[in-house]
Amino acid sequence: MSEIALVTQLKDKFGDGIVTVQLDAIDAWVEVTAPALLGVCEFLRDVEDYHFDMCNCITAIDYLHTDPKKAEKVDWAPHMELVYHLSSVATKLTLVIKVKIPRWKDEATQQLPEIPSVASVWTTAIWHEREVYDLSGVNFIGHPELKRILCPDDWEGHPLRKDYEMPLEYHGMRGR
Amino acid sequence: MELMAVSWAYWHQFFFIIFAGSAIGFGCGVLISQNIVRMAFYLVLSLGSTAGLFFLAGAEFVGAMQLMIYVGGTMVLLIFGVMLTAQKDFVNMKTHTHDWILATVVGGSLLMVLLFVAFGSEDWRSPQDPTDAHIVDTKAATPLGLALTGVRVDKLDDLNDPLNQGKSGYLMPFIIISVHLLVVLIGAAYMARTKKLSHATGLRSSRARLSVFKMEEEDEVLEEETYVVLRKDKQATNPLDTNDDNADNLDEA
Amino acid sequence: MSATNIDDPRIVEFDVRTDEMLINMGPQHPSTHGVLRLALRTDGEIVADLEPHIGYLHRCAEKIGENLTARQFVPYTDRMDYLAAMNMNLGWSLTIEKLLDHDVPEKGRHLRVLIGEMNRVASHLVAMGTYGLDLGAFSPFLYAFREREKILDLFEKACGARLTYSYIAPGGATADLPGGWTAECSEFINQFKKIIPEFHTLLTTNAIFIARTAGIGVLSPRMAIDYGCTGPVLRGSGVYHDLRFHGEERYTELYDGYEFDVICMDSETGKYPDSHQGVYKDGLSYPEVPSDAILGDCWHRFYVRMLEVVQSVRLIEQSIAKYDACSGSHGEPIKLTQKLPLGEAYLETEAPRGQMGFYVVSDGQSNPWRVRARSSCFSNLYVTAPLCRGVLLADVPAVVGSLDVVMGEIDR
Amino acid sequence: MAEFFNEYIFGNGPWSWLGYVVAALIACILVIHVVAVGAMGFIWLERKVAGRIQDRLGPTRVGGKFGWLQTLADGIKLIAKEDFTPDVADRFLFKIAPYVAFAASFSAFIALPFADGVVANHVNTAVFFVLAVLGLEVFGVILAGYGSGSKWSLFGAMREAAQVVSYEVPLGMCVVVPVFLCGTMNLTTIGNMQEGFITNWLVFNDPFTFVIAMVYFTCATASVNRAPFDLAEAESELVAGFHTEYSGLRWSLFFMAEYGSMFLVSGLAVILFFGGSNGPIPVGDWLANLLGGVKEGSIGANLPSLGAITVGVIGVANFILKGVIGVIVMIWIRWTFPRLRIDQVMSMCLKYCVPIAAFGFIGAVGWEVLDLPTPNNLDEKSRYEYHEKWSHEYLETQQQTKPAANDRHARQAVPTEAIITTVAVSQNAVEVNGGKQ
Repeated sequence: MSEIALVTQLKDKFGDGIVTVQLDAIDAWVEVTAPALLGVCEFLRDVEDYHFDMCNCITAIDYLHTDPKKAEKVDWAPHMELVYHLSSVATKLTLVIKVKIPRWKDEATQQLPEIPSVASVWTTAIWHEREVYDLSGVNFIGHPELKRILCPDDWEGHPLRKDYEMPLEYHGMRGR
Repeated sequence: MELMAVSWAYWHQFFFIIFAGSAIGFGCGVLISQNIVRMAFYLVLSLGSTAGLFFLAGAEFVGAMQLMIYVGGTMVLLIFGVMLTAQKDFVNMKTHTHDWILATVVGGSLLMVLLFVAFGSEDWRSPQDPTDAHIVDTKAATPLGLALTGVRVDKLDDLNDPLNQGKSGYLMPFIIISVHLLVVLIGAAYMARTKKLSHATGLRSSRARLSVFKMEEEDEVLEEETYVVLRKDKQATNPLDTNDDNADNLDEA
Repeated sequence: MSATNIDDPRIVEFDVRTDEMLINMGPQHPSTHGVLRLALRTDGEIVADLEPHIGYLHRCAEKIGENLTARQFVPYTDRMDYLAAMNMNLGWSLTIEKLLDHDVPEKGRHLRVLIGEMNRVASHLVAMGTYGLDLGAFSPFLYAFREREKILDLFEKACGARLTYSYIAPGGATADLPGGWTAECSEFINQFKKIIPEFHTLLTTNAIFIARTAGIGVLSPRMAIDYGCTGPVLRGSGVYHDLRFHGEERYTELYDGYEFDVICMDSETGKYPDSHQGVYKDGLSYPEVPSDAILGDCWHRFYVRMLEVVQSVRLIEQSIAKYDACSGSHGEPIKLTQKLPLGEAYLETEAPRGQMGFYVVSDGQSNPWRVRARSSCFSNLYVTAPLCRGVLLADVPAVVGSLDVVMGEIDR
Repeated sequence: MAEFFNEYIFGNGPWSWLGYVVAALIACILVIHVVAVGAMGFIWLERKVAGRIQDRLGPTRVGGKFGWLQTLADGIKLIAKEDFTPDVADRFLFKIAPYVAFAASFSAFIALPFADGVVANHVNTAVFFVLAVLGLEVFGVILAGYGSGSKWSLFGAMREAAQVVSYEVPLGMCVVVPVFLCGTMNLTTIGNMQEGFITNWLVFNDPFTFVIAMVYFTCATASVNRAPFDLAEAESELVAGFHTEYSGLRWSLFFMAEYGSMFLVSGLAVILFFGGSNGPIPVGDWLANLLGGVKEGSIGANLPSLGAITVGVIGVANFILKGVIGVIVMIWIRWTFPRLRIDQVMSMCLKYCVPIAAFGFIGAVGWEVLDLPTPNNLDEKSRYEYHEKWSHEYLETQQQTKPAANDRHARQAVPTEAIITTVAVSQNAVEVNGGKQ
C-alpha cells in the first residue's frame, strides 16, 4: 500500500510530530501535532510521488458533551479537532491530516486556541481558515487577514461550538 | 405647408429680446453662481442663446457651427473636466470681495471700450423702421463655400481682378491652422499621459500598475508576476480597509 | 492623503493627482449572482483592487445538520446549490451510504446517473443564459430557459418539485420514475440535440462575445489548483481532472460502463475532445477556439460548460437504455431514524459547478456529531480577487459570471 | 394660420399678436406630437420585435390582441409613480437634466423634412443643424449623471460623454458624402434629388457611398446609445447608468428622448442615403400634374393644390415606412448582440469607423472627380431646380423679392440670380469641371 510508504517517510522525517496513524478507517488519516503541522503540509505538497497540491477542505470538530451524564460515558476529554482533507490533482490520491488542540487557550479569558496557519502552503486555505475562525473559533497564527467571513463582523461567539447559545438580541432583532 | 407665418412685424424684435436677454442673464449667472457645475451649465445656456442670435440674423450655417463646436464640443469637455474634479471640497468656489473689485475694474473698462466701438460704428446701428427687419432667407452656406475655395464673393463683378483667379481662397490658412491644432492636441495628450506609472511608486494608486494599453498584451509572465504580487501582499494589511492610518505602511508593499 | 510627504522629490513632479474611488458592487446588484458584495477600489475605469464579501445568505446549515438525522437533512442539501439540487442530494446520499457501507441496486445506480446528468444540463443552461445577460445579450437567456423548463417539467413528473427536489435520498431515491418518463425524456433529448448548435451561434461564436471574454480573467493552471478551484473553472484552465473519472472508488463506480469524455483542452493539440457521435449536428464539428482566446480565460470556461452539456446528453441516452433494461427495486431509502455507525466519512462528487464535498462525523447516534459541506463555488469565488486586478470595470461581471457562482452554496 | 385666427377670432386690432402666439403654440404641439406619438409607437414596436426575436409574443393583453395600448399604460404608470430626488443630489441639475435631453432630441425634428414640403421650418443648412443639435443630447445625460450624486451614474455619464463626442467625428465624415454629392446641405433638396427609379438613391451612387451608409448607421447607433454601444445605461455593470436615480415622469422623458433620437437618426439615414420620400410607393411630378399641377396654384392663393397634397401624403408615408425599417434594424441589433466594453467602443470608433469613413470619403470624391459611371441621373440635375419643389414656399422663391431700397444691410446680400449667374461665369475661370455645383 503506497500509504504505508508515505507514512514511513513522514515518520522518519518528523519523528514524534506524527502522533497516530489510522489506515484502515473509511478514510485513512494521520494525526499530527500542532507545531509540526506546517512542516508536514509543506512536505506533503512538495514530495514528488504524492504532491498533495489541493487542500480540499479544512474542518474543526468540537468534542464536548454539554450535559455531564453523557460526558462520563465517553472516553475522550473535551478538545477541538482540526481535519485537513488533501487531494492531489497529479497523482489522484487523497489523504486526511488531523490535529488535536485544546478548546480554549485559557478558559477564563475566553482566548481562542492557536494553530499555525497553512495559508502560505495553499492559498485556498485563506478563506477556509477564515471560515473555521468565524464559525468554530480557532486562531490561526500567520494568517494574512483573519476576519469573520460568513457572520457579520460584530457578531459575538462562534456558532459551531457545542456550548454556543444564540444571543438574546442583535441590533434590536430578537435572537431567542 | 408653411406652418408659422413670420409676417408679424414685431416677431423678430420679440425673439431678439429673448435670446439677447438670456445670453446676458446666463452670462451674469456664470459670474454670480458658487457651484462650479451650475456655472458650466449657465455657460452652456448662454452660448446656446448666442447661437439663437445667429439664427435670428439669418446666418444658419454660423448658428449651427456655434451650436456644434462651442456648445456640443468645447462645453462637453469643460463639463467633463468640471465633473471629474468637482468632488468633495472643490464644488463651491467662493469669490472674495477683493477679487470682485479687481474684476469689475478690469472687466468694466473693457466693456466700456466694447460698447463705445459697438455704438460708434455706423453699419451696426439697428434699422430705423423695425417693421422691415426680417430674416433674409439667403443661401448662407454657398458664399462661404465659394470664399473658401477661392472665389471672392464680394468682388464678383470685376472678373479680371487677380484675386478672382482662384488664388485668394482661405483654404491654405484653413489647412495650416488645422495641422497646427493637430500638433497641439498630440502634445497635450502626450503630456497628460498617466504619469503615475513612471515614478510615483509609493502611492496606493500605483499598485494597480496596469494602464489600459499595457493590459492589451498581457502575457503569461505578467500573470506570474500578479501571482507573486499577491503572495507579497499577504504580509501587508488589507488595502481595502477604509481607515487611513494603515495607509502609511502600504508604502513598503 | 497622509501617505505622501511633500519633501519627497519624486512627489513634486507628480501633478496628475487621480483619487481612487471605493465602490460597492452589490449586495443588491443585477449582475452579481445572488447576494454577493464586491468592494472595488477603482482608478477611473481600471479596477485596482477587489475584495468579495459573502455571508448575506448564511443560515449555518452545518449546525442544523447536528440536530437532524441523515434523511431529514436532505432538504437542506437542496438549498445549497439550488440550481443543481439533484447533484447535492446525490453527494449527501453517497456520503451517508459510504458511512453505512450500504450499496444501491443496479436500477438505482442508473436512475442516479440519469437524473444527475439531466440536472447538470439544466444547471449549465442557467449558467449560459445568465452569462449572456451579464454581457448584455438578452435573447440567449430566454432560449436557455425555454429548454430548462422542459427539463423541470420532467423532474416535476418524477418527484413533484421543480427546483428543490429532495428526490435522491441515502439508500436510493424516494420514488421510482413514473411509467413513460424515459420515453418523454428521450424525446426531449432528441429535439434538444438539434438546438445545441443554436446556442453556439447565439453566443460562443458571436464576435462581440469573443471580444468581451477572450483573454479576460486568465487563470493559470498552477494558480487554479493553488486557489482550490474545481469543475469547469479548473478544466477551463487545462487541468485534466474530473471526479467522474478520477474521484473516489464509490463515486466512479456509479459511472461504470458509461463512456464519455472529460472536457479539457490538451495543451499540445490545442483541441477539445469532440466525440459527439451524432449528438452535434451530423458530422459538424464544434466551433473551434478563436485566435485571441488564451487557455484559462472566460471564453474557455464558458466553452467547457457548453461541451459538458453535449457529454451529459450522451450520458443521458446511455442511462435511459440501461435504466429501461434492468428491473427490480430502485433502492428504497434508509429508515428515517437510521442509526449511523461510529466513525466518519468524506466524499466529493462532481457537481455542475465543481467538486461538492460532504463530511459526516458520527458518534453512533442517529444525529451525526458534525456535518461539513465543502462548497466548490466557495473556492472558485476567491479567484475573482487576483483575476480582476487591473481589469476594466465592465469585465468584473464577465469574470464573476464565468466562474458561475451560486451564493446559496457559498454561504450555506 | 395666424391670419386665419386674426380674421375670425382676435380681429386685427391690438390683440392681433395673440393670433400669432396661438399659431406658434399649435406648431410646437404638432411637432411634439408627431414625434412623441412616434416614440410611443416605437416603444411598443421594440417590445413586439424583441418578443419575436426571443420566440415569445410580447405584450398582448392591453388594448386588444396586439397590445398596442401597452405604451399608454406604461406612460400612465410612470406618471403615477413617485418622482423623488435623492438628498445627496444637486437638486437643480437633477431636475433640469431630463428636459435638456428631451429638448435636444426633439428640437432636431424642426429641420427634418418628412416629405418634399412637409417640414416644420426650412433650414437651409438642415444637415448641419440636425448634427449640431444631436450633439446637445449628451448634456442631458452628463448633467443627469453628475446630478444624481451616485458613483454609478457618474460612471455612466462619463462613458456616455466620451462615446458620443468621439462618435460625432465619423458621423460627420459620413454625412459629408451625400452633402457633396448633392451639393447642398438642405435636406429637402437632397431628398428631392433622389426622385425617380430606385437606382437614383444615393446609397447606390458608388461602392464607397454604400460603405459610408453602413458606417453611418453604425455610428448613428453608437451616438444615440443603442444596442452594442449602450454603455451609459449598462444594466449588468452600472446598475442603470445615468438614470439610476430617476423614476416616474423624469425617467420616461429620458426614455422618450432616446426613442425620439433613434427615429431622428434613422430618418436622417433615409433622407441622406435611401431616397428620402421617394420610396417604395411611386411618387413624382407625373402624379402631381395628374391631379392638377402646382404651377397655377388652383385652389386659393396660398393653399397648395390637391396634387401637392397627395404627393406630400405619399412622401410622408414613404419616409415613415423607411424610418421604421431603420428603427426595426436597430431593435434587431439590440436583442441579438452582447454589449461592447468602453475601450472596445473607443477603439472601434478610432481604429475602424474613422479610417473607413475617411477611406470611403476619398473614394466617393475620387468617383465624382473622375466622373466614373453612376446608376443615378444626379449629374444632369442642378440643385437649384430641386429646392422645395411642391411646397407653397417654392412659389415664393420663384419671384425672389428685391430687398427694400433703404435697407442698408441688404446691400451686401447678393440676390439669388446674381449667385447663379456668377457661379456659372466664375466656373470657367476656376476650371471646376463637370459644371456641376
